[in-house]
Amino acid sequence: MKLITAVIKPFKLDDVKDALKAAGIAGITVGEVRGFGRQGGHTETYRGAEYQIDFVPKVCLQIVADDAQADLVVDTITATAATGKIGDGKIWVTDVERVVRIRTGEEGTDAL
Amino acid sequence: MKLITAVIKPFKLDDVKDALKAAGIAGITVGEVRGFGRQGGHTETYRGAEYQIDFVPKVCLQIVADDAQADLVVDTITATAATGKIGDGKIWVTDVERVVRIRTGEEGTDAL
Amino acid sequence: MKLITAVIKPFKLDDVKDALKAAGIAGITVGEVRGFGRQGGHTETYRGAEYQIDFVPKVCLQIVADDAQADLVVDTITATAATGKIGDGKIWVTDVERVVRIRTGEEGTDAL
Amino acid sequence: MDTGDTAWVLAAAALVAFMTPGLAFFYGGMVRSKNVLGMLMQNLFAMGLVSVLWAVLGFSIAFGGTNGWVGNFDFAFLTDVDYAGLTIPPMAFVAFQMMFAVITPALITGATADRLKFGSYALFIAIWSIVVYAPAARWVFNPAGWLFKRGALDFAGGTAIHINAGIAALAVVAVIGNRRGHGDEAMPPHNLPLTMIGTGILWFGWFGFNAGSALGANGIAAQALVNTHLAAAAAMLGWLVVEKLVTGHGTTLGAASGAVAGLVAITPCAGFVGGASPLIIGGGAGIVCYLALRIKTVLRLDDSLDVIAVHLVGGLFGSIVLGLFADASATGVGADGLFFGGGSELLFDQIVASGAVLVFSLVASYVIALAIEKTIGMRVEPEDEYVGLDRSQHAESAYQP
Amino acid sequence: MDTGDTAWVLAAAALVAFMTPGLAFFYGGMVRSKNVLGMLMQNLFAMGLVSVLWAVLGFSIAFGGTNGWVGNFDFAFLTDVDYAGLTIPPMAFVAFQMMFAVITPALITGATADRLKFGSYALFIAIWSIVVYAPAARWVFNPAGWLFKRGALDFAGGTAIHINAGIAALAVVAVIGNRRGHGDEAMPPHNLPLTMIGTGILWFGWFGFNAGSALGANGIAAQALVNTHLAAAAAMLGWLVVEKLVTGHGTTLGAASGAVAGLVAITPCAGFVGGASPLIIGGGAGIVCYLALRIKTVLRLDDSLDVIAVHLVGGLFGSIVLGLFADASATGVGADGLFFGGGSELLFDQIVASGAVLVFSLVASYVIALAIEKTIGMRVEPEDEYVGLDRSQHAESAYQP
Amino acid sequence: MDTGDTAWVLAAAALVAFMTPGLAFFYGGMVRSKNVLGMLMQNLFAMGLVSVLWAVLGFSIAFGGTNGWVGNFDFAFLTDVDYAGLTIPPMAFVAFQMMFAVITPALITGATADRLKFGSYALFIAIWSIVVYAPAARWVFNPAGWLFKRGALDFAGGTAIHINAGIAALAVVAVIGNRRGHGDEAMPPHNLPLTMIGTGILWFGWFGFNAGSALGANGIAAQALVNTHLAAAAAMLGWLVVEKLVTGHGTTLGAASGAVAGLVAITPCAGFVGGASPLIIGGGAGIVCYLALRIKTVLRLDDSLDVIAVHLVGGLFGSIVLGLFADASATGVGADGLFFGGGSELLFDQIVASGAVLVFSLVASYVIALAIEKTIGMRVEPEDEYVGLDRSQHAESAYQP
Ligand SMILES: Nc1ncnc2c1ncn2[C@@H]1O[C@H](COP(=O)(O)OP(=O)(O)O)[C@@H](O)[C@H]1O
Ligand SMILES: Nc1ncnc2c1ncn2[C@@H]1O[C@H](COP(=O)(O)OP(=O)(O)O)[C@@H](O)[C@H]1O
Ligand SMILES: Nc1ncnc2c1ncn2[C@@H]1O[C@H](COP(=O)(O)OP(=O)(O)O)[C@@H](O)[C@H]1O
Repeated sequence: MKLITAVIKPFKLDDVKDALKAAGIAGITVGEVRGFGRQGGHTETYRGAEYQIDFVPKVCLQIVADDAQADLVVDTITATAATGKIGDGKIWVTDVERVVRIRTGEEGTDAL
Repeated sequence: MKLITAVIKPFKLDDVKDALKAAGIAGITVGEVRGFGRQGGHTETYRGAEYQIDFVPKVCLQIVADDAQADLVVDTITATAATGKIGDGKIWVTDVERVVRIRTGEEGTDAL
Repeated sequence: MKLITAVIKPFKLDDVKDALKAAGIAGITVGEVRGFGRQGGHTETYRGAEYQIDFVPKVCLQIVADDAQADLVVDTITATAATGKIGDGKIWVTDVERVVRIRTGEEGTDAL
Repeated sequence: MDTGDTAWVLAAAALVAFMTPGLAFFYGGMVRSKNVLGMLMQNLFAMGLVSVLWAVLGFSIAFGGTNGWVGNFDFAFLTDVDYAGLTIPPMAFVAFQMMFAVITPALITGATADRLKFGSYALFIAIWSIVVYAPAARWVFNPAGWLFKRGALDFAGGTAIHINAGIAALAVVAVIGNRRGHGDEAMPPHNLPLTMIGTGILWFGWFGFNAGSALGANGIAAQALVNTHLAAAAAMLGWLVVEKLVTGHGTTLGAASGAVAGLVAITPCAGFVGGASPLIIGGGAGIVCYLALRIKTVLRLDDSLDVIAVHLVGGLFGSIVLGLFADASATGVGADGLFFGGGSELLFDQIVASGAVLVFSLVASYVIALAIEKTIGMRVEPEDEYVGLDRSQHAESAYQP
Repeated sequence: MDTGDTAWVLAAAALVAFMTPGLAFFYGGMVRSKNVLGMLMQNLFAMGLVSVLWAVLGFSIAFGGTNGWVGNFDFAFLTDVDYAGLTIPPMAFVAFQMMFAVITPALITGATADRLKFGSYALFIAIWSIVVYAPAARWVFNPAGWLFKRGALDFAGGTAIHINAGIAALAVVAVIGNRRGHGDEAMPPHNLPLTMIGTGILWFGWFGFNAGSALGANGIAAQALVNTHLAAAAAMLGWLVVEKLVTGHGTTLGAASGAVAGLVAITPCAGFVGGASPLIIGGGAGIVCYLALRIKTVLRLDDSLDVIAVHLVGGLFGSIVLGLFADASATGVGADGLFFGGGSELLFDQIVASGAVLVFSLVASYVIALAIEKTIGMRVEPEDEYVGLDRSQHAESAYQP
Repeated sequence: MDTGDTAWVLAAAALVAFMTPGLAFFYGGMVRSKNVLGMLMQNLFAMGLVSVLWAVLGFSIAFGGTNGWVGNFDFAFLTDVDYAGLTIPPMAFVAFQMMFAVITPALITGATADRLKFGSYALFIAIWSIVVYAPAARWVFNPAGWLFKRGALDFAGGTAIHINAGIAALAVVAVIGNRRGHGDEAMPPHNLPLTMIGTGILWFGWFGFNAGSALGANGIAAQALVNTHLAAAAAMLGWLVVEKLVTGHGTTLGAASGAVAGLVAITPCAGFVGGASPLIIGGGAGIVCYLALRIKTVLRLDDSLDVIAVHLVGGLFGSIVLGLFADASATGVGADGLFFGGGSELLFDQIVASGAVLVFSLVASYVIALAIEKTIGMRVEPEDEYVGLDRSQHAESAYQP
């Protein structure tokens, strides 16, 4: 199995979720994060004091998928989450040795 | 070493933490996440407009453990976090090449 | 490629970000987390009722880097994030099979 | 008709009306984030339903006719309302009393937090405000009321509002049981700044609640305003001293709770005491109400947000010590308590009045709650309680990232 | 000069001034977290700019001279202000009216949420408050006003404030278009407790808005206060019943919206009706305004926070049904509506007055908005809209972890 | 005894009491989330401790006896309070003055944010309110006060409250030093909507603060209310214009800060000016106070939330320009300033009064703070400052997910 982690723009979350659902992906775990990359930050001023804010709000998806589905997941996210403007985000894939569904104790592909 | 990632129901966090503590696990890192899986979402209505909310609040635990302890961690979480109702969550295990304790620079098992 | 995950004290985030920027790291993804480790928790009291709070606010950095840079990232974080007091945090490194830049579809080192 | 008196009573009516949203935020900050809208909605809804019922029927039961126990329908729908001895338009009196009728059932929501079906809650406060609140208000506020006639003093509703709501809360909790996970799952307040906003509004509104009960802009109102503020201040200090001794820290929630306990305790005494009495009544209330936090543990009742300790005990404390500190010379009204040469007669009347309202409300509230529980059920389903009232009862969530 | 009347009108001016921050929180909770400061700033800024313009020019246009349509410059900079028939100092009248002038343009911000350049917004409300609000206020509030003279009744500004702002909102939205992502991207309220704080402040302030318009502490003010509270209560129930039937749940946002709709509808009627009328007017408004939520979908206009449904429709409903429920015997002022033996003459005047203000404001607002759009542009750039007004217009973010 | 005057002063006392919670939210939103309860608690606690001390001793020092500098113990515990020339009950005057005594020490908390031990803070405000505030209030408000007698004008406390608290803040910061990480660690406001709630309440309460100081519902109060609102509006615009020029954006926090600066500056002038003066005083204050933000950088003092720029400079500006704009004909009281034919005599008196309060408070506050620092220590331990006051001082956390 593979763990696909994708950091995308927050307003793209619903589109990506729907696309993955359509592609037969059964589950996603999502977290609010802040990202820093080529997309520059911005300055905020409070009472005349300027603050350089480098981090931009992003959303981080974690999807455990079968090896066979891994590429499908990556391609689906890349297609849906891209806006062509800087800061669209990153996807990375890591190998997963073991997956367990807590409710039933099922392991491996059954656990997905 | 192994990284055990577990997505569980928020109200189970204290029980899981106590169980892991009892099992001799020295550290856990926890994040607020939202999950989407077989457990269906729900609809929310604001001023007559219906919103389909697919994501359910979950909690994501990350535990770096020694290879020997990895299975113990997985079994402890599975036993404690299960309620038998849908949406109990998922656990996945990934291999960790290197661990460092920032305070002392210790590496490997000493870093846990 | 490698995924370096670092859990550090929140007030150290800016220092670590600046140090990594200076070391040529192009991107970081950061999440608000709560950690439990040797650093003990504390008690909070509401209307006479005592609550043992074990989790301490931490910040979790995720950096995908080239194999060559991985050690540099780990060392930079260890140097900058350490305060010498308990609770400074943990760093772990996992292998990454594939990285994609969503905007351009570039893969591998070009995606960083 | 005195325009000055009218101006103050109109302003006071607005201040008391503002207290129910204040109570909503006070309680709302103390529950978990998945229940905050459930709590806000229960209090906001009381402003809707109870106001309408009060205009249609409640006011008439409390102030219509001359019977000592229950009014008639003379003033139903507020038609040709008349009320002897007022220097303000009758409608100003109606408005002022209406706001008391609204907040009293809302006080109960603190005890039953996180586990009431909204429909059952609506039915409960509808019945309760007519069957329990209106008669109790008559007994204590209406000169024709049997407790008023017995000589019991209650300037702004220590009995009819705080003891009444406090004991009713205890009764309803006895019927619906404790929150699932109560005792092992940590349920700390989700937003204490929201609770502080509620505290600020309650303290601000309470000036109208107590000083407005003088029904005029006069010396009694001025003394009542000073008494109210000093009692809240002293009670805050009392609560914090005991809290510091017991837990080692004075807490923000403690300061707010102490202030409210002081406001509750001075409510029956506001227009009948003077000098240093408010400091003593307030200080005492702060200490007594903090210690009363244990009652719910002893009774093994999950009075979630301490309505018993703050309102029942605070109201009882204030109503009873009034029998000691009442001083007719302070404001020219009321009577003299034990410490001011009045013997123990007033003290006795105060205990009788408090006891009467307590027993009546305990029984009536229990019966109403049990009836609803046995028919349509008051308690939410376990699954609904787990996902929270915001979602299960109102299909909403309070916060988005 | 009557000190009682003055005390009430000063308190009422403070209450109405508090409503604009209340409106800011009411709307602020309903937008997304990246736009909350944009919304708060637009409302807070109106308290700054419009107050100054009102003192320099606005008051004089509304209340200077004797012309039925537009005032002169007699009272510019509030120099030697005089106003016939007052029992309060002229400056108290100026203060009270000023707070109405401030909140009216602020009401428009609900419709144009998330997409106005701050500079253009400032220019718009500057022009609008002088060219649209001041004349409309003159026509309806000033005894010399041509609508006042025609016999149209508007106790506290149903036409000049709510219909005026509601139709202006529609006009501006027609010019600047919908939010990007409107219809497919979910934009639920980011902080409903903040909206509830706004609701509590609006309800509290509205007692000053309606009962203060009696310009004195008298029976009319008392009846207006009762009418205001009962209409809000009944409208909350009306809205919730329909919402429950249509969507299966009574929502917290619904209860708040219904209450505000009731407050809007009773505004023109407050001092002219009595008995059970406020319950009927409020209940009706709650139902009608909920159903009016569909108008923006039919018109395919992104009136983001429903200013049309709540303020335009609520204002129209209140102003027109006043022609039915007006009862001179209730407060001794106004006239008799159709249901109280007054025939349909008042109803006709009400429709004419509502229509006149509506048409004037629609045209004038559209022209002003179009002029600004075509010159410096009212709508923010797409990128600025995407990052949110907080950052693009004010270089701030509302919340830090 | 005039019921109208009494109604307004009672309402004003409630409004001023509401300002301290308002100040708590104003400051609370500006600190980091780990310190918000520490800030809210310091302000709420002042409502408790200072009110009790004021009743026991403070009022008597400020208004007892006939000495020009310090009062006697005649009115200790508020026993048989009497005050010449009032048309309101003495207790109404006591209540009104008490709320001023409460908010003044609370103003200091903005400068010492995030780093005071709670116990030391409590000790400081206890001593300060008796030793510094009460005498200063006497000098300026009490007709027997030596500054009052010199002819200095201060309608609602520009000197005794804002200059006094502003310079005391500077003194205490000089003793306890800067926040750890000040200058390199970013400490932006954690919840600006909470700050806006505080701004709305402060603006609303300030109508009572300034217009209530007329001690009656009369023309002076009406003019003071208009002056207060226009000065806040003009100051908001002044601040925003300068901010826009310097940083390129008008900010929400800027609009709120400008409004408060205007409210501070008009405080001494409220009942003594008319016409366009409030617009000029407010506009000037907005600009001057924005530029004064640099003072703390020049002095290398971490006045965390700008008490110096807003309250010290705002208070000095208002008190001094009153010597220019005072116009006896505007309200029939006060005197004529330089611009209104009064020569420079009043200007001189204003400068002397401001200077006297400034020097007295600077020295006395520094001594008190130093004494506490050297004995039990005012500054929290580094570890306690790092985890935040909420946890270290009150064992609480403000928010739960
Ligand atoms: N090396 C990295 N490791 C982890 N996250 C990254 C990395 N590079 C970028 N990111 C995440 O992806 C987001 C977008 O990346 P950025 O470089 O700004 O734009 P783009 O990928 O379109 O060039 C960043 O905000 C960050 O959250
Ligand atoms: N393939 C997946 N990848 C990542 N997280 C998942 C995956 N499947 C489920 N989850 C997480 O586990 C939670 C529960 O899973 P769900 O399928 O709803 O119930 P169950 O596992 O009991 O059948 C989800 O809300 C989501 O957070
Ligand atoms: N085994 C672990 N797995 C995941 N996170 C851990 C682990 N051990 C510690 N952490 C994280 O690191 C933080 C600091 O660790 P702790 O043991 O308290 O201090 P130190 O590492 O300095 O001894 C913890 O709060 C937690 O977030």
